[in-house]
Amino acid sequence: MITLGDYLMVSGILFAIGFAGVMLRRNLIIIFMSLELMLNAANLSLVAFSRFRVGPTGLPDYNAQVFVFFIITVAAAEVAVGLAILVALYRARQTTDVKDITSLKF
Amino acid sequence: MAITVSRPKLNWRERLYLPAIVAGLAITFKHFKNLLLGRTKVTMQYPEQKWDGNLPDYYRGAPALVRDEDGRVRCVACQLCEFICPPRAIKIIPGEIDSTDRFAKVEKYPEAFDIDMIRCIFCGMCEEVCPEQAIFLRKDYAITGFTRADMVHHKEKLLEIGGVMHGVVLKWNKKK
Amino acid sequence: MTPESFLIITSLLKIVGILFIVILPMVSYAVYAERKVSAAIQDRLGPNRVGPAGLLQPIADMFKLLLKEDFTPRAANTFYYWLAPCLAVMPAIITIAVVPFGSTLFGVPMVIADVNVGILFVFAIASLGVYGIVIGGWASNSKYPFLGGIRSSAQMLSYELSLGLAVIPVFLLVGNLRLTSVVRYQIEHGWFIAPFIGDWTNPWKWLLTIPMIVSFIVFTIAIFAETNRLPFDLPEAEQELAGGYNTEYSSMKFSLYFLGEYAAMITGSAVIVTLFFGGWHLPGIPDGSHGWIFGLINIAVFFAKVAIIIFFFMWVRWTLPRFRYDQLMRLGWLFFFEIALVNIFVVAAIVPFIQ
Amino acid sequence: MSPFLFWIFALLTLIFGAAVVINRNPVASALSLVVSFLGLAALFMSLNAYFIGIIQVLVYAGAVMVLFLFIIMLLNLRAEEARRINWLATAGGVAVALILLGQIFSVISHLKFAQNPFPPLAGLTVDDVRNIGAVLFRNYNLPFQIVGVLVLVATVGVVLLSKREPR
Repeated sequence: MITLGDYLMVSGILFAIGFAGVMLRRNLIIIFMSLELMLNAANLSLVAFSRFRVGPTGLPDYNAQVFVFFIITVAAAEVAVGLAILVALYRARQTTDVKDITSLKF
Repeated sequence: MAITVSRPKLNWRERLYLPAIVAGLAITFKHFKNLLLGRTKVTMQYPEQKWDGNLPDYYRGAPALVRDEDGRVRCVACQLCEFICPPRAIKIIPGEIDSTDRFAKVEKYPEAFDIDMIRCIFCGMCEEVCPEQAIFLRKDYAITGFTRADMVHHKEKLLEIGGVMHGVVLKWNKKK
Repeated sequence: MTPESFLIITSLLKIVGILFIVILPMVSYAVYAERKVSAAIQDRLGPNRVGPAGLLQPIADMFKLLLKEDFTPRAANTFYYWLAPCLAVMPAIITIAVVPFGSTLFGVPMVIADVNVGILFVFAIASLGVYGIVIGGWASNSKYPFLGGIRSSAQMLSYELSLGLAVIPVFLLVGNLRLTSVVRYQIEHGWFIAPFIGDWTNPWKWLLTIPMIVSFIVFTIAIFAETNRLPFDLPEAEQELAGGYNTEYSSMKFSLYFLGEYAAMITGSAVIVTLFFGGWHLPGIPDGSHGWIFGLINIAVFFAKVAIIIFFFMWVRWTLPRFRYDQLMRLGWLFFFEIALVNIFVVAAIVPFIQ
Repeated sequence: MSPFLFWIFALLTLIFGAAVVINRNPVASALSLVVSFLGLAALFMSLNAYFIGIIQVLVYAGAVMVLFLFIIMLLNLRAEEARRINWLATAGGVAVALILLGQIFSVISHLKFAQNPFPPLAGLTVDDVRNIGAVLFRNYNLPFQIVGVLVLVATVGVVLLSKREPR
């Protein structure tokens, strides 16, 4: 029997993987992907909770799913802006390594 | 000097492009329909239909050696064709004619006469240059073989294609 | 037999039947039809050597491709080089799962999975089709395939917008995203390409026809772009990119790309038929609940309609020249995107008067 | 949803999620992320959230990751050269991630209600597209419009950012 706890565990491990990616990798684009992984781990928890809180009408709690919808929308916008910044940065510096981008001004 | 091409100004109907696209579709559909109805003349269906009957007399096909009315090989192995041949497809080994022979006066005949049909370009130079009118370009054009050796026409093959040529100059028969 | 096992067995039968009896032969004969149609348009006869009228040509082609040398360039990234052709075929075939290809046969609905996110499923899976091309172009490690891959990723992203927006008018009228409900709505209210049929006196239905046709045109053109068919086949432009993303591919891997393109075309046509041409419905023919013979006729009607749309695809391919890349982008972003948006508002304004 | 399928998709998500972090080649990372997202979408569908699951595929796998791949290929990012790994920093990073994981685990294992099975739904199939739409447009109308403005702002921002400066 799969319980809410199992889903939360998967979500937690996924979040930790994303967190490790942000901590360990120096390539900006990989860091960015790890951020997406963390966002999606949060989404999994939200959907699992939504399915767990079934109301008196026998329907899941759609507030959480609407929240996930917002997260996905905003994440898509974030990716577009983030990648545009990355391209601008690459044009200026020819690198995507965070170690080479330490100054605030260039 | 750079030439500036002035582009035509399009009106709104042309700028919409849709009428032009529909007109193009109509043209292609007309062709499609006509072919289905059998109104279009299509190209000849080669292996079933052939040019054979319709080939003009000046057609330059595979070169061939001819015999005269007496059955003598007209070639006297002068090797002019071998020298003129642009792709060097012809190879002749001349041989003496025995003095007891009826045509001993001719002196030479081709012991071997090979034309490599892989190299031959059907230019007709050999026919032009031949002083004896012994080599002619015939109407064969489908020459095939599985090996390179198959594609070399030997003397027997060339004579077989050529056959007997009547009514040309017969200078060797009159004498002797 | 329990309902669950009955469901599983009928689903498997439907998957096997639709895939191996209809889609795959249709794909190989679409290639044959393409050659015949192009030949007819160019006043030629096309393949006519293998079998009567060349009907066995696809089989000969298959043997030829199977027996060709399967060449992998040394500089290629081998794993992704092998993976990419599979990725190119899969999405196109998976998409057919949600399309209703018939009414019912012996009481079993003729759709593999009637999910409530039907059209979103189609878009989601179709958008995965770009990976096969992008990865193939990248893994070949060669200039022209790489350019083809880059082009295709930008092109697919751009045209997915107008693809998604163009069908919203249809679902404004239907009220949910199930493709079976789209077909049912069209049976009751007339096909979306001509909603006035059967309701001749209603002026609003006549008014609705204009935005529906605009919607159909935008959707069809976006499908052309998504399946890399000719006016938009820039990822594989032979003349500029030497074959584009599949330049380095040979043998069965190349033919997988080739089949993937045609499978995508068939599923795209199936979606067009379902959304705008009434799916399996033909006026005057009852559905499968009146006898199994009508169920079979419904399926035949559906695939006949698909075949007509595929002919249209080929017809356009052999008529129009290829776009330039900047023209393609301008057309997608500055033209179809806006038309589809305005179209949604127009239909939304008409909808209250229809119901 | 059978436990078998759940574990298959959960493992798919986690293994390919880890592959995103481990892979040196950015293209391989991006493709691993696509597979991870597909597994995640399957998990969403196992929770009867079909709309969210399909949106996940449509937006993330279909659009966002294609954008990632496009940028990686456009910038021609190669696999990082194997530079000397700073073992101390790596160990530190892994340790911090493990500590976080431990904390999450301990919290979840202390949740008593998390061990209960999922309550049954009203029917086998719930039209969740319609229900989400109703909740979204009735209860969250203003946030929805604000998100719309946000996306517009992001679009304008991206156009400005990616414009080359005139020289």
